[in-house]
Amino acid sequence: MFEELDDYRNKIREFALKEFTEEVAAEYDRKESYPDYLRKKSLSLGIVDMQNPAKVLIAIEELCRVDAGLGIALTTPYFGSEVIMLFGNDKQKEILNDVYRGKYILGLGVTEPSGGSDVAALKTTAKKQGNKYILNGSKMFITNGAIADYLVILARTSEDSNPHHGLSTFLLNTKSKGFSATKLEDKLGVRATNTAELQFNNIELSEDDLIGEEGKGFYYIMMFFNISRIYVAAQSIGIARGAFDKIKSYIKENNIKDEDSMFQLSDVGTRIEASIQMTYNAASYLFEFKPKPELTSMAKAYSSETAVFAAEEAMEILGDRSLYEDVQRIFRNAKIMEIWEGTSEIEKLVIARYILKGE
Amino acid sequence: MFEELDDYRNKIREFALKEFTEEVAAEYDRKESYPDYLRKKSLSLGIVDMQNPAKVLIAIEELCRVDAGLGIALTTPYFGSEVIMLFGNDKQKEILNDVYRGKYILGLGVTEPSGGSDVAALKTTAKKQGNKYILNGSKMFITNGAIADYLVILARTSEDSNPHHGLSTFLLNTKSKGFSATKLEDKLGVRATNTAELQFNNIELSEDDLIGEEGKGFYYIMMFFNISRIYVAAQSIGIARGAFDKIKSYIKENNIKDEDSMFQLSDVGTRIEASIQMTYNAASYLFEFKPKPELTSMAKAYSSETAVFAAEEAMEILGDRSLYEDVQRIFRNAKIMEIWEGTSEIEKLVIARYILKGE
Amino acid sequence: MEEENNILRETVAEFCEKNLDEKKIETDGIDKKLTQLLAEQGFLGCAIPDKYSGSGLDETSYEIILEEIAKYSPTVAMRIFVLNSMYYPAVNGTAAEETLKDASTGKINIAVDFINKKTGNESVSGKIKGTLKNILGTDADKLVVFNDGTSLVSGPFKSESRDFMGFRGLKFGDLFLDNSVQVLDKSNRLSEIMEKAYGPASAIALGMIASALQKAIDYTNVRKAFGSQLRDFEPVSFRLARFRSTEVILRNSLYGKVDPYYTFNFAMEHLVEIARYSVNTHGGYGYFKDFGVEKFYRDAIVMKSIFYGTEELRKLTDHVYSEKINFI
Amino acid sequence: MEEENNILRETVAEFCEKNLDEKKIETDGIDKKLTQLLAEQGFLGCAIPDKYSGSGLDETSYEIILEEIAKYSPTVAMRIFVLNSMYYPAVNGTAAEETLKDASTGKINIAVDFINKKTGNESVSGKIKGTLKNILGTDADKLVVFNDGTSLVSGPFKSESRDFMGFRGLKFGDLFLDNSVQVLDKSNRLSEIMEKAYGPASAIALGMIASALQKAIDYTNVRKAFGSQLRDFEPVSFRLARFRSTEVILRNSLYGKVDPYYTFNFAMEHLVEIARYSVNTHGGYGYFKDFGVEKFYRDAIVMKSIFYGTEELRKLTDHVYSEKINFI
Repeated sequence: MFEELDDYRNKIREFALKEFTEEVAAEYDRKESYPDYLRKKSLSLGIVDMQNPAKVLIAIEELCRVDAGLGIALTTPYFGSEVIMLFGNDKQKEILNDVYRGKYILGLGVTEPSGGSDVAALKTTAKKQGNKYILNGSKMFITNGAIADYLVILARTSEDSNPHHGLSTFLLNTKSKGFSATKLEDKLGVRATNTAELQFNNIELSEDDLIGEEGKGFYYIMMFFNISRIYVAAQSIGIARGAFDKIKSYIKENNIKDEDSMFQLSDVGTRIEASIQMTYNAASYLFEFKPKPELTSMAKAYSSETAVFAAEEAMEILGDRSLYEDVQRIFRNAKIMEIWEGTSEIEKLVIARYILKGE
Repeated sequence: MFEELDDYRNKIREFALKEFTEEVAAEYDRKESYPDYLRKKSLSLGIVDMQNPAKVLIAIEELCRVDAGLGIALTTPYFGSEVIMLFGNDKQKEILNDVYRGKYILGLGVTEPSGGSDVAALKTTAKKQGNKYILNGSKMFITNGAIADYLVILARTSEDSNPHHGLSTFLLNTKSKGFSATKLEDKLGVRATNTAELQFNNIELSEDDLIGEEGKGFYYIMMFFNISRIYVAAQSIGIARGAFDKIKSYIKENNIKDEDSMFQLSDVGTRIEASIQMTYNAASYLFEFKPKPELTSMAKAYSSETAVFAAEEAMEILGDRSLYEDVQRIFRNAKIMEIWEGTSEIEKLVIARYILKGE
Repeated sequence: MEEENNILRETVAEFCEKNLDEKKIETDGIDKKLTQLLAEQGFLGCAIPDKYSGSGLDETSYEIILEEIAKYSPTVAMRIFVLNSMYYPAVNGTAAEETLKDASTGKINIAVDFINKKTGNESVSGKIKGTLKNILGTDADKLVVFNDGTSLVSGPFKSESRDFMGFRGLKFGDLFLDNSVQVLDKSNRLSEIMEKAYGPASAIALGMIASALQKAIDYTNVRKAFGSQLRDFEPVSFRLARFRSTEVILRNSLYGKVDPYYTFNFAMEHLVEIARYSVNTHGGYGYFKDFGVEKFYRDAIVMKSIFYGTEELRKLTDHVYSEKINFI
Repeated sequence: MEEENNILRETVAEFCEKNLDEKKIETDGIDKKLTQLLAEQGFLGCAIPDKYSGSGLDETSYEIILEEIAKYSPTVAMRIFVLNSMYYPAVNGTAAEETLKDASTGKINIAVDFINKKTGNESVSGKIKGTLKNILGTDADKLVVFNDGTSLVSGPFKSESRDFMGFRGLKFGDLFLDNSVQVLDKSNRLSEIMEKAYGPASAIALGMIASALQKAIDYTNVRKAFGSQLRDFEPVSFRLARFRSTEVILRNSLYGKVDPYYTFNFAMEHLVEIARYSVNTHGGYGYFKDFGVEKFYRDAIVMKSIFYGTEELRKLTDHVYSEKINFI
């Protein structure tokens, strides 16, 4: 499934090396803004092909390998699209096509200020009034929040003793009255991506804005996370490989031969290899519609820790050289991998649950 | 390559569960002796099929999962056979066939008392005198050393400034005059296997006993290690899975639900999954005659550390329950994985060398 | 004070060097003669008051003795620990405290069932019946058990010894009870006794760490590989040097002013890793009993498994979260 | 003595609470007013003798100041460290020691190029020319550089500042030299100076560890997740409790009798892990500057990267292998 895509992989790598120069990467990192021209360019060159998940995985990996801030910025305007693809109505799918064509930017609003990983505890409501839903509440740490044209939003549509019930997904036009987004600044890393806090103040949604069935939102989102986690694993592998590239160059350029450095090189290389094998194995089940969520969670948890490990090793091995912008940027970008799309803590609970169920 | 062998895997598992009862495993562990009746039984039932390396891998894994002492005892009478298979003459291959049929037990003598992992430093000599070679020296930690009928021996046949040159492999009949073996006792684990120190005192070898070409022994052995390491990875996976089985049963039987235990369960499971993916990936290259030694070394180093990690976790999670023979035996068996067929330290240097070469 | 401690340390080390052959102890156990010797030197009941024929030493002296003895024989250190840190507080102040005299002088062997933590064998009308599995010290004359309360069972015991992975010199196995029992306390005091024993338990761990590590360092100084000394192979020597930091810091914590909760946690967190790596350092030799290294790895994992788990971590965590932190 | 130390600790903490706004310092740097304030309080030149307008405090007091300040502002602690532990020993006893007066009173800024370790810019006939990259403190008036020798370069400097990942309040960037230079010592003294600074460097690391960890513990006490407090989620609280052990043990080592080689190694080994996990504990909030957590992670990795590597590990290892071990 993946081996045949070597040419595609090379094409992505070339694009990233050409466009994600140190100057561009440093600039967007410094000014913490979204590189929209690169999004457009990537679309015109066919860099992102959302119809082919294997290609998406490879694109994410190779782009993030060169710069994760720009890499994620380019592959995230479609964030949440799987929810629409799987459960959306025709009108929503039309909007999705415009997203794919670059006309719109999409985003996904699940996390709330008080909620974090605890999705079922969310407080945003979409109360039905006649044939409308009235959306109220707030969302936190929403990628593309302040630049998206549309957002897939999870909100509570009815009270239920089971907190997993009564949640629904909507496709929200950010031009709607009552919507406001505040860009969150001073992130540690991935600063070319946009992150925002959202406020919903009596936003009117029509029944057509509901994605799929009412009350099934929690399950749609969990299903989505099973997909998106594999993409975070790919981001992580990209970052780890980027750090590894720096370590290898440094060792070669300085003709380093001491055995302790060789051990560090070997440890990073081995962890990356393990991340790759786990991720591509989990992805092959997922993309053949036979998902094994525990394998996806393992791949995400392990790869994200590998990204952080590799980035820290690069900092330490390069010592004072690590203070240059490129390496320290890798370090700052890596950390979010362990946090978003389910912290490592959440992944581990998911994994344990499946392990015990699987017997 | 491996998925189609599920039936075979089940057959091995059944055999191991039936034959490697707690009583048998504990008995051979306690008396530190070789279970020859099980070797014969395993051959008669077709448990070990040396013609099919994928099957060997699976057999090792499933046998060691139930008990590594017995599992290794049953899969190691063929140790060194690949050297003969690849480089041996007809007479030697005939002997090998008898090994496969269970008539003889084979072993491999490389390590020396002063040498450890430093193969090229070996001191055993096979000096040519006329059309004979006179073997002198000693070997250490030789598996099957005191029970083998034949041993593949690495010895120095000529001095060379490059220590990798001038080494040759021989097939030694242990009934030869001048051969003596002393069983080494009080091993920490894998006590159903036989380990010995060998002495060679002016043993006469004929030219027919030379395996392959004179002077190429080092390379034959390195090639062999590239194969045998994958089997150690499989032993390690077996041990880790055996430990994992104990952890899972304990958690279920005692209805343990605390999150810290779930984390430990998840960590062990994830490392095992990584070991499996790396090992089977490396094996698929190896068994298709496109070996990638760095992947094999990664698989060996990572899986062996996983075996030790899983065994220690089982001890700690089970707490006082871990004092029962079965779990503590797993713990004692695990450690050798990091030591034999190249310590983790050696593997890491091999990995680093290939990483730097591969660019 | 410090000088006194150094003299004690040297005295104990000399004694150990002369009298403790751990390989023999692992095979034959702690025999009558050795027990007698330990009692004569005042090591056996070192932290038990004079009036019970102990040496009445302070905590620091007691821990020095445990540390030094554990370097040579974790088994012997564990026997002393069980008597002084578990048996003594269990019987002290009860009618059974008179047994301490015989225990301190080595006339009787004692055991404490701290492994099972809570036995299901309830004592009924002065008798206790049933099987007690996994007893460390099946050769005991008196045994403290914890059930709803804390009780003393009097031998002789019918027992079946089994091989034990760690502390092999202590007889390990199952007891078949049909013995008289005496309630020492209505509450199960194990947890409280264990908490007070954090320092001494850490001292044993420290001795094991010091000894395993020293063996590894010594080995790297004599062993050659790939044409140079093993110590010149930096991934190994760096790691051993870092372990030495750990050892020195642990020792300073133990004998310094650090809360034993922290010292104990620190000791347990590092014990197994250092013992394991000492085996690694020795290559194939590390796997054989003769080299005296693998035993530390066995003892280490047993010690961690029975002394340290979720329960102890909960105690530590409660301790941390309830502490007043002098920090704004 | 201990009481005095506690009073000093409280005094510094009060000062920090009132005067150190690390978020502002990260953006604006350490301004003249703050420098003045630090000098007035005697913190700036705290370990420099009175005769050079320093406070002449002992090592312990100096380390307490660094630890407490680092809890609030690693940047400020680093500035004090560079002056007292690097600049002072470099110029002490040389003709340049008079510059200490202005440095201790905050009249001039100083910097020490300890990052490059050895500059290729050799001084020729009283002048030094060329570019010095990666200088922490481009706003310095005087700069110590290490090449074949140890030299003092006098400003003003032409410089270009760049963003820096850690210790952001210190101006970081490149200097373009065409300045007068004065040889302080014919040998490169960096390594020797660094070794003597292990204690103070550990004090900064300790302060960072304490502060990052406290933030994480505090957060787990207020944050709810899945219907209960985050602290009830044991994998998190257990880990934080273990980190507290590390912190307490490190503090005891630093102010106790532990060889600074070991303390420094221990501090460097744990600094990044604890800072990293503090970020993790805060979830998404940990990733944003506002919460004041991610900065410890940045500073931690910078500190480890520039202070600790193969060279320091070699020193530690030589130290361990050359030590006489009191163990038979």
